[in-house]
Order: sequence, then structure tokens, then C-alpha cells
Amino acid sequence: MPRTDAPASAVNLCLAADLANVRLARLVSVAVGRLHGIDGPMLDDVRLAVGEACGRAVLIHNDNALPAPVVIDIDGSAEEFSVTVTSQEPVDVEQRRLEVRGSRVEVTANGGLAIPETFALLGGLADEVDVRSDASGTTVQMRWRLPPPAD
Amino acid sequence: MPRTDAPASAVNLCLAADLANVRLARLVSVAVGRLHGIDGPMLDDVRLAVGEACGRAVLIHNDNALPAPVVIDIDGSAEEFSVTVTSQEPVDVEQRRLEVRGSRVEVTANGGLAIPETFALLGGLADEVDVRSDASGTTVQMRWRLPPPAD
Amino acid sequence: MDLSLSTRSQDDFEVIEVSGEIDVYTAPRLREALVELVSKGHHNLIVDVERVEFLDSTGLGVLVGGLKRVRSHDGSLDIVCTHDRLLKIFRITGLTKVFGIFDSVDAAVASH
Amino acid sequence: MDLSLSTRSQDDFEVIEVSGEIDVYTAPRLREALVELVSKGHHNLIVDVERVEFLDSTGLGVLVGGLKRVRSHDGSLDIVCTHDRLLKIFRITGLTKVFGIFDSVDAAVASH
Ligand SMILES: Nc1ncnc2c1ncn2[C@@H]1O[C@H](COP(=O)(O)OP(=O)(O)O)[C@@H](O)[C@H]1O
Ligand SMILES: Nc1ncnc2c1ncn2[C@@H]1O[C@H](COP(=O)(O)OP(=O)(O)O)[C@@H](O)[C@H]1O
Repeated sequence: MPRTDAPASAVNLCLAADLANVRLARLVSVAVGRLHGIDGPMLDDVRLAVGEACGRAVLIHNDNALPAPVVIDIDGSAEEFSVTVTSQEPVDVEQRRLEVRGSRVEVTANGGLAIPETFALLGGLADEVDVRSDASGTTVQMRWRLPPPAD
Repeated sequence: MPRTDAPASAVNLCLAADLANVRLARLVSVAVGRLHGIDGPMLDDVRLAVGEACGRAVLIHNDNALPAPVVIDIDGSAEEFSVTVTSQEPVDVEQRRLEVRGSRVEVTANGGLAIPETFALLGGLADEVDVRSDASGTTVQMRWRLPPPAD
Repeated sequence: MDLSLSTRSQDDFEVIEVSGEIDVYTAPRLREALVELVSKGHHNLIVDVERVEFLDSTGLGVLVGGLKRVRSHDGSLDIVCTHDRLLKIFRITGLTKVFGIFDSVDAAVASH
Repeated sequence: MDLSLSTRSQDDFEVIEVSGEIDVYTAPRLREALVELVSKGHHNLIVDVERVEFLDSTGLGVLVGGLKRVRSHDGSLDIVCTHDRLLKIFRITGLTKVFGIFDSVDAAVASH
């Protein structure tokens, strides 16, 4: 069968900014993670990290009345599994802050958004977390290194 | 909380044309269907119909070596639940056929693609099935009428 | 849930117990299993789908393909299925007229 | 799976048994339940999360919020949890130092 250019498991999910949809993002990430052989505690980490990042994105869209969907990109190779959550709030990097549920969120020097609890948790769940913000939105990329397959 | 313009449950899923991903499309449609209060045999119908339509789309992408993803749009209101599967094969409506796994597929007068088994099944599963093809691809839209909520 | 297959003999029949999901992705494995049984000279098959969670038209196609194969050896392929969820799919596609569909392996065996 | 809550009294404690998923969507219902108990004068709470499938930081926030509320009445909020999956989340966020976390409701009651 001819292989396509896109990686086998590349999945892209666009969700209306509804809190009920955060569960869908978890569900899909876990299902794709399983296709990559992830299970046990690492799968729990993926589930929670994606829930955190998406919950954050949906709250931001709601609080800023953004009609755009929250976008989740799931990708993987033999070595790595990654989930990227993109929210489309225009970050005023000058002002370096954004309201999320009334609590202040700091924009860090490199343009990242910091919501202390969310990112503390993400840092403990994914092997790497990369947050970037600019005038068009914020992406939170989480990566997990996959163990070499046992044989 | 301010409501966004997009409907609450609008979900859009783009899947690399990999047969393993067809399960994801089923999983997501069923999860969104549940959010709309669908259960029992109707949920089984949604699961199977989406699997059929996506399986068909993925096979077509594979057999024609199309790198584009298969796109699934899931939407609902109080009255209706709908899933639309878009494959991006350029249909040569003049020639009125397309190869799918070696079997000939007829393009019907109104531009629809007919794969007898798939569409026989879809017709028995969804309340309405609408298939449209043009030079940019084919959409299969399946709709279910929702029963009025019991109270 | 993935597809899993197990095969055993009962009287003159080979019983293939399928569990999990038979779909466009997993159906080729069922096809291989059926082809292998037939090529080993087993022409009376019973496919037990009681523990199948999901069955799509590709799965049906593989079952029909198996039936054609055993028939060309004057054999049989019966289905064991009681769940409405699955029976409905055989009904919609008209395959209830093509397969013998039974409540149990014993009933399928007894029918011959 | 959705969130479900049930409350019962044991000795001087109100035990809230939570099952399902406590996430950004469902956590407000847990918050309401805790607020209501406190406003009815129950200041010694035990939240049993043994049957919780999933807990996110919003859920943790609601538990911390509950703890702050009962403490302002010299009360307590203990957690019953034995699953590593959930304990890990309390550990990562440093909340194992904030909550009393026990193996059973009886152990939580006995600790006072
Ligand atoms: N959903 C279905 N309903 C009815 N017949 C079906 C269905 N799916 C496939 N078939 C039929 O089953 C047969 C399967 O053939 P095929 O898949 O080529 O198997 P094989 O290559 O093993 O002979 C075909 O005749 C096809 O028309
Ligand atoms: N994941 C977490 N880890 C540690 N502390 C948290 C976490 N989530 C929330 N908190 C803390 O829990 C408290 C919850 O406060 P809040 O949500 O405002 O509750 P309430 O309004 O009921 O007082 C805050 O102090 C917040 O910093």
C-alpha cells in the first residue's frame, strides 16, 4: 500500500471551546498514545497533561470570548510522542499578562504564558514542555520519549 | 461565561490516512454522540456508520496515494446529530469512476460515489445520507434525528 | 480493543472464536486465519462472534469470502451470534439469508 | 464517565464519596457540594476518591478551596486515596504536605 507523506498517526483535532470537550481531547490522545504502544503510568501522564493543557486553552477562549476552536495536534514516531495544544488568544506581549478566570497569568520573557499550577503539573508529567506565545496565540507542546520496544 | 460563535460540540478531526486511525474516528463520534444524549442502538449505528464512511475514505486516500488527511466534522443541535467525512480524491466526474481496492466505483449522476456495500449499510444506519463529489473530493454526510428529551 | 482469534475443533468442525473489533484495520487477520484453515483442509467452519464488540462491512466481506472459499470445497461456514447489535448488520446487508446464524456452537453443529 | 457524589455521616465526619472524573468540566459540582456541607455547619470532611478515575488540577483546586474553607472554622478535610495514579498528582503539586491522605475512611477518622 503506498504510504502517504503525513506520518501514520498524525491526528489533528479542533474543538469548540466548551469545557465538556476537554474530555474528548484526553480520549483521543490516550487512544493515539495506545497506538504508539504507550500504556500504564505514562498513559496516565498523557491523559492528565493533555487535560490540563486543553482545559487551560478552553478557559482562555471562553474568558476572552474567542469563537475559534482549540486545536490539538498529536504526533509520534518510534522515539517520541507529542501533543501540541494551540489556543488562539492574541497575547499582548507588551502588557505581559492575560486574564484567565480572574487570576493573573504572566507572560514570561521568552513569550511563554505561565499559569503556575497548570505548568507545574505539566512539567511533572511530560518529558519536555515547550510553551510559546505570540500575537496570534499560544502553543503548549508536550513530548514524551518512548522506551525502545521490548522484543 | 460568554458563549462562542461555534456550536458547543463542533468537533473537527483530521486523520492521516491510516487504517488504524479509523477506530479513532469511531471513538470520537461516539464520545460526541454521548454528549448529545445518544445511547443504545442509535449509538451503535453512529459508530458503525462513521467507521464505514471513514474506512472508505482512508482506503481511497491510500489507493490513490493522497497525502492529505481524511477530515471528520461532527456537529449537533437539540434536534439532529451529524457526521461528515471528507476525502480529498479528485473525482473525475467525466470518467465517472474511481478505483477503490481494485473494485470499480461508480460516480452517480448527481456526483455521488457509490460503493454498493458501504452505502447500503450507511443507508440502513443513518436517517439521512448525503454524498457529494466534485473535482476536489467527496463528502459523505450522515444525519440522525434526535428524539425529544424525555422529562 | 484489538482483534483476537482462537481456534479449536469440535466434532467435524473448526470453531474460530473471535473477540474484539473486526474492522477495516483488523479484518485482514481474520481473513488470513480463514484462508489458512481452508488451505489445511478444514472446510466446515463455525465463526463464533459472541465476543465481538464491533463488526464493519470489511469484516462481513471477509466472512462472505470465507463462505465462498469453503463452499467451493462443499463445506460450510456458520456464524454464532445472539447480539442484536451484530445481527442488525447481517440483516441490513441481507446476509442473514446467506449465512446460517445460530445461538450457540452446539446448535450450529446440530444443524448439519 | 461523569462525576457522581454521595455523602454520609460517620462519627463526627461527613464522608463525600466521589466517583468518575473530576475535571475542569465536572469540578464545579464537587465545589458546590463542599460549599453546601460547610454552609450547613459540617466542618470535618473526608473526601474519598478511591473510585475516581481521573483528577486534574481544577479538581485539586476545589479540594484546596474546601480545605481553606473548613480550616477557617477550625475544621479538617482529609483525603482517602490509595491509587498511585492519583497519589502521584498530589505529590507533583506538593499537596501531599497540605492534605492528610489516608488508606481508608476509618484510618482518616482514627487520625483525629
Ligand atoms: N457488507 C456486505 N454485504 C454483503 N456482501 C458483502 C459485504 N461486504 C462484502 N460483501 C461481498 O463479500 C464478498 C467478499 O469478497 P472478497 O472481499 O473479494 O473476498 P475474497 O477475496 O476472500 O473472495 C464479495 O462478493 C462482496 O460483494
Ligand atoms: N494543582 C494545584 N496545586 C496546588 N495548589 C493548587 C492547585 N490548583 C489550585 N491550587 C490552589 O488551590 C486554591 C484554590 O483556590 P480557589 O480555586 O480560588 O478556591 P476557592 O475559591 O474555593 O477558595 C488556590 O490557592 C490555588 O492556588
